[in-house]
Amino acid sequence: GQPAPSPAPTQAGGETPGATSAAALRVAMIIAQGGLGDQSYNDLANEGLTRAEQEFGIEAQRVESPDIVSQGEAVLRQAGTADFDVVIDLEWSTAEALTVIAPEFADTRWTFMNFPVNGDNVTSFVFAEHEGSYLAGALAALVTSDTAIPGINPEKVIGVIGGTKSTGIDKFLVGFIQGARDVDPDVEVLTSYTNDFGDAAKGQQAAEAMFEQGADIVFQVAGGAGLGVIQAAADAGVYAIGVDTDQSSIAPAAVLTSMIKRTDLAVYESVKRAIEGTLSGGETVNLDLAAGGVELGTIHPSVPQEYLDRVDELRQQIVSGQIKVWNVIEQGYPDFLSE
Amino acid sequence: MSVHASAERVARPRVVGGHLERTLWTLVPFGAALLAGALVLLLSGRDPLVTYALLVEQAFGGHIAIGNTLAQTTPVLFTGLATALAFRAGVFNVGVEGSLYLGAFAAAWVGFTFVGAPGPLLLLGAFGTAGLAGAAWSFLPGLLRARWRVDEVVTTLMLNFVAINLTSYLVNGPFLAVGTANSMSPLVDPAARLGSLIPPSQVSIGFVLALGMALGFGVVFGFTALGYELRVSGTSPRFAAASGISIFRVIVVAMLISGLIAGIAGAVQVLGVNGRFIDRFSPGYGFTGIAAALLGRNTALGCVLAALFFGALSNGSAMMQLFTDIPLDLVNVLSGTVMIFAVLDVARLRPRRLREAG
Amino acid sequence: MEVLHNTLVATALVSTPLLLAAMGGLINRQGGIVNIGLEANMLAGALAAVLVTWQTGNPFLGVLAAALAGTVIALPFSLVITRLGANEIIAGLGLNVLVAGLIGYLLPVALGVYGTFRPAGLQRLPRIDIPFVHDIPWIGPILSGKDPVTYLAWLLVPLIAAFLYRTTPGLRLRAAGSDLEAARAAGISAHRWRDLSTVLAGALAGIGGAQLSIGIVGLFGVGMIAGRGFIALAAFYFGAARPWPTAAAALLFGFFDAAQVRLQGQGIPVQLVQLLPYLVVVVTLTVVAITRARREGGVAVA
Amino acid sequence: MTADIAITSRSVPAAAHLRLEGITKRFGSVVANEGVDLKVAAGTIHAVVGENGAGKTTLMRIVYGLERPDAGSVEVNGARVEMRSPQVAIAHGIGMVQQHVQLISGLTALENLVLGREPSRLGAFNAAAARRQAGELADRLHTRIDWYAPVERLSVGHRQRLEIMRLLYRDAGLLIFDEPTTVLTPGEVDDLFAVLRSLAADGRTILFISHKLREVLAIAERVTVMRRGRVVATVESRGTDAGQLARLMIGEAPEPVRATGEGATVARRPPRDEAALALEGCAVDGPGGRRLLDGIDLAVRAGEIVGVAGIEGNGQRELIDIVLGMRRPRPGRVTLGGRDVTHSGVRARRRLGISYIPEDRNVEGADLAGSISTTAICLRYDRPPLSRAGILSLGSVRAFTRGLIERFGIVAAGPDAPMRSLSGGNAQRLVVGREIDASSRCVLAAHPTRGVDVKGIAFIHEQLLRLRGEGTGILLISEELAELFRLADRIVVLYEGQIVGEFARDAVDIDHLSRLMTGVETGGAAA
Ligand SMILES: Nc1ncnc2c1ncn2[C@@H]1O[C@H](COP(=O)(O)OP(=O)(O)OP(=O)(O)O)[C@@H](O)[C@H]1O
Ligand SMILES: Nc1ncnc2c1ncn2[C@@H]1O[C@H](COP(=O)(O)OP(=O)(O)OP(=O)(O)O)[C@@H](O)[C@H]1O
Ligand SMILES: [Mg+2]
Ligand SMILES: [Mg+2]
Repeated sequence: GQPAPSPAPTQAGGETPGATSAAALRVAMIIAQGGLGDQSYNDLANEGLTRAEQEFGIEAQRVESPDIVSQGEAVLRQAGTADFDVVIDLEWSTAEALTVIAPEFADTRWTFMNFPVNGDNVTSFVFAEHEGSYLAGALAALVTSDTAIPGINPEKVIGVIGGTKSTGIDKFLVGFIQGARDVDPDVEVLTSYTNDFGDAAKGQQAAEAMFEQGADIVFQVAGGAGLGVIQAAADAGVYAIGVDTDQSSIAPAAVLTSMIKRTDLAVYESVKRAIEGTLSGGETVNLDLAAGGVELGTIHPSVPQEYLDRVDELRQQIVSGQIKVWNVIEQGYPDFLSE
Repeated sequence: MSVHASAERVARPRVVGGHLERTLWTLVPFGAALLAGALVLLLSGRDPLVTYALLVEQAFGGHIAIGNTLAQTTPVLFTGLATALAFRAGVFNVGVEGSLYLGAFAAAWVGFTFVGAPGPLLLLGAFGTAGLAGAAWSFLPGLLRARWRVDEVVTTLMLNFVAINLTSYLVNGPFLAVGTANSMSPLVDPAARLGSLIPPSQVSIGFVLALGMALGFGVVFGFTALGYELRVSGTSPRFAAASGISIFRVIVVAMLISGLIAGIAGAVQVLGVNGRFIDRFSPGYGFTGIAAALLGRNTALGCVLAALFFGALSNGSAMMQLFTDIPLDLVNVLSGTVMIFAVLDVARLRPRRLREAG
Repeated sequence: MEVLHNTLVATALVSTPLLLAAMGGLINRQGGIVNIGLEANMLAGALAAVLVTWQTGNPFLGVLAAALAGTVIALPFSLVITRLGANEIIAGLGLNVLVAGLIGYLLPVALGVYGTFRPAGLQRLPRIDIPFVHDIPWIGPILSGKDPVTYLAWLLVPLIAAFLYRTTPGLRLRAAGSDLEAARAAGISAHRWRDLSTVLAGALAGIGGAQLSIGIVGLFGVGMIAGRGFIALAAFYFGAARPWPTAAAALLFGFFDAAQVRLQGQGIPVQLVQLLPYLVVVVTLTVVAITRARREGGVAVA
Repeated sequence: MTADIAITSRSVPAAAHLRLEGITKRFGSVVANEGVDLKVAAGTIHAVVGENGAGKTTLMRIVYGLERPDAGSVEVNGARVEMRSPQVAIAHGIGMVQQHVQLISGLTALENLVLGREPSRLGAFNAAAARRQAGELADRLHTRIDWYAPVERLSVGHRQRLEIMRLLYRDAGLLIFDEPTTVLTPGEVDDLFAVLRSLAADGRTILFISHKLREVLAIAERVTVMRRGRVVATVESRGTDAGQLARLMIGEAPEPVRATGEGATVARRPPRDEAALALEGCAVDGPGGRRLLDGIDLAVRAGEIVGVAGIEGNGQRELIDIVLGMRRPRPGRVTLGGRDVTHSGVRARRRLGISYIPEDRNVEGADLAGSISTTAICLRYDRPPLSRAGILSLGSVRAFTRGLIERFGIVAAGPDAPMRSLSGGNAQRLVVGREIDASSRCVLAAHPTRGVDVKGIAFIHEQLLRLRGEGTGILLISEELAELFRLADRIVVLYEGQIVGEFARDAVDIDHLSRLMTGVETGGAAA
């Protein structure tokens, strides 16, 4: 049903071979379900690719399809046949297919996101969204009862809004909830889903519903629908927590912070390594807090230093492994967030 | 005029004009689409001819390309036939998408639940359950229409959303496979997978099944008493009733078969391509099916050709992005235009009549 | 009680796009065309509203632009149906695909953005309190404090009813819709009246899109209509193409939309909550039909 | 054709209100009108007669701008007019009551009346003004209409009067009536003619189309005869008679006059005593619990023709439905040849040998979208020899259809030709043939000859009488009293859903009958 929006206007470098060096690297990126323009995962990865294009003058092709779920395998194979040097696969559901196809095309280097895929020429980038979300949850829990901060009410209620109900999204939610609970067990975390990544009005509705219930900080993991959440926070004079990119620029006064997930970095990195010849494959790059793959973005100026310190402390504990954050994708659902 | 009326209008073969003339006119939508596409391409400074050439090459150049095109054709052919059958019987079933989801989930469920069962049995069970699930899903709106004249356009449309959310719940909750990043069921038993027809392309023997379905469709409407009943009830319900044909039975049966075909479509997608049920996996096969049915004038051959068109468009456009920066939306422009011009009244295109109209 | 009140407060606002589109669809239906393309009109309206508001800084001009955009799309659509005998259902589906495609394609070309266009500091439609009404304890917030388009939408319901049943153009429009040939024989340019009904539908749906983009969220997103055109379709089917019942249906859907987000996290699985509104449509239609059958007595068995 | 020319040359009206020259109209391969010349003198009543398909309606539709001629010209009051659309025709003071009622359902009688020329005050529809003018028109036609009822609720008679009022409302100077009398009772026909005469007296011109030669001679001053799309003659009605007109229409002496005259050709055996069809205390409720059919007790014996007289809309439709099994009477009991079939559906009853000749062959009798075979096999497709185990044998389907075509002298290209391509009369022959071929015990015939020409009427009457002779019970529903008198052994009168009177074949009192039909007798006003 949903139309897939078109990719970013590609730089001249992308089209005319003349602009690229003799040893021009050819990169293909398979866009995941939801397509470009999702204001989220795909767009972010695309930013990384675009940056690589500009810096290295590589030739990059983006492949999207409303039916990528069933076409993914064919597209991967075709990319191999057309011997691209690097193929970046953003579509989750093609994991099994890739394990079969990668060996068939030995001199193509394959990159898979979010999930470890075995193969001598496959490099996997997995993100610790749950760890970053944990910190966001902790910060929110600290702030939500500090009435000294404008817009904050005494109630210990915060919320998180997901795009669709799915493990990929709930990985954020669970981390967020765990973080909040750890700093303050009696904080109530409201959850809901917009059931749609494009419906900004839905996102706004969902947020307002939470504000009505006393929430003053809402974390959004809903792509385009999430923009509605930030809008709602701005309208209500409370706070939203952005996702993927540093979203404080959207509404500086209303964004408490953002849970940045460096998909762009992963894409950029894989291109960079390929050029340097270090995209060896057979490894899984773990983009967690320690590696800076996930992190908190700009934090609202009115948040007192003590909270920042506390968050940093928690950060250390996660990095050092003292705190284990629940990973829905590997562990399934914890009892504190039923399915 | 009601949607039924238009359903009948759609179901009714046109008697105007000669055969050749009619076949020529059916090309109009495609011409219009290519034109619209060309305009858009020029607007963004791209060469239409080069683009179209690439599109065709990617869709049909070589056996693998053809295989993948057929893979994309398969689901649309199924849903197109499912829709056409209902339309022929005068039921405007736009709920094929829903039945497809139910069928897909049912097939997956059998596939990952009875792991280890003998392959043939597993396949039989999966297809059977999928067909039943699809039929069951379309039974209710059929019954409501037949018994109380509840408008099936709305009910079937609404039930699509219900089906999508329902399966989404099942695959996020009770049947979630741990270790996957977006919600999907566990993989089905390899024994339940359909082999590839043209390895390594994605077309499974499900395509043959679809062709068989099309053949069956033609046979039913051309050579069977049932087909006669469906056809006549669709074009002249009161004549059918007066002749002793039970419209009630016809509507229910048509909806059941329509749902059954849609369910099997879902099964083929799961067992032949995806290997599991994936949340919201369908890009709208059901709706493309409506387009295919109407474009194909609700005939078997017509559906095959229309489905092939949409399949080629889908595969060609995906693949060509590897070689040029054509955004996917171009495809929407093309198929959208085709749909708008899909069913033109041949007679009205004669200039004199044009002036006369209005 | 609290939740109910909040739901009701939200209802009027979220109903507006549905209400406008449904009213448009209703007029089109009475004019003899079942419009499945409302989604496209809304999308175009939403975009036009954002663009013009962004350029002029005046959201009311934005609303006008939205109406215009809806019209511009609706007219050729109507002509293909009335003059070339295209099938209204598939043409409607096609229009949705085409417009979404065009916008998705041209957005980057024209504005260098894709998916979402969110100009900084975009003016939104003001929220206006109705004097006195606003001060009524419980009721006040439910009725008052909405944007002008919402008030306009509700004003339109009686106006459209009057237009259809109390004016000459309304009469001719219904005549053309009910029986094209007979209307022509009565000396009416039936096709033109049908086209007019489609154009009105386009304009209203366009305004509905505008309320969504500059009335509620203040941005444009390719996916922002999210099936509301189809809900509107259900609404006027639901209301048997009669103004007040259709408005009621739109309100009902709006209510469920608003309730749905508030029912989440109450233990019921999300998806099951989210499929509720659609199920309600089916159930209500069924109940209505059965009671009708009862009333009319002797149901034909054939 | 020299004779024709001789006759034509006799009639040259002075001031031609309408003048057609060389009008030719083709539909695909069909030539509906060919080089038609026609002059209609102002202030006269001019009739056009011809067989089914002779091209009368097409010609009139051309005059009214509903069809555009392939060649030829239309002149109104001496000025050539390009009849692009009905608007143009209306603008030139032309109005038409079409063969098939053209009122718009969903609109009220009043809205239908003023549609296209609505009285309005600044855009708003001025209902009051409309109502006033409507009242005046109704008075002129000596009729009363519920102006606020949706037209579909009006009786056929009222609908037609409404159509006439529309023309008067538009103050048309040239009024075209295409077979207006087919659905009227004798009384209503007289009323209509009175109206037409008064209109002519006002100086209006009237074009009147009909199959019924006696009517034509009664009302028209001049008669134009068409055959196969051509004008074969225009004669003064004073100087001619039905026989001559019939000869001109058909080309040879019409046997119908014989076949349908009194003392019909087929011998009348007395009906046997077993009941072929019996209705006991049958009732049907309509919307809002209104009784559409009430306490119907009616028996048709084998070898008997029972006629049901009555104005359309007095329960005929419901009677058909319960006899055929499309509806269940509640309460009530229906038996076929002694078997209780109250609760069995159409198919079961068909199997027990009931046939149905529908009033509207295009809706209930045939599938216009399909081939001739499609329509022919509808009662036999589901069993040998046409199909075995659900598989149709196209060979035997064609053979069967060919059989019908030959047995009933149908003019058709072949079994696979489109049903549309059959002319009205031939289509009717096919339907009648199919039903007769299928049945034995009982025939339900509803207006079997409506809109059918003399040739066709003769054919259908012969078939019905033959069946009667063979011991089939026939329920004949018709508003054509002449037809009832000719065929029926008994006549019952249906009024507002009840049987209000019964006459033996040779004890009918026409006035009494008409009074019962129109409700004068029972005191109520006509439905
Ligand atoms: N729309 C049409 N398309 C094709 N053929 C038509 C059409 N209308 C009329 N015809 C054919 O043109 C011829 C003249 O038809 P027309 O209705 O004028 O005859 P008619 O004299 O009015 O017959 P009737 O007495 O049955 O009304 C017939 O052969 C008819 O089948
Ligand atoms: N709608 C139509 N489309 C195509 N051909 C038609 C149509 N109507 C009639 N015809 C052709 O015109 C021929 C003559 O039709 P017409 O109605 O004049 O027959 P007819 O000789 O008057 O028969 P009858 O007197 O029994 O009605 C038909 O036999 C048929 O072949
Ligand atoms: Mg005819
Ligand atoms: Mg006629």
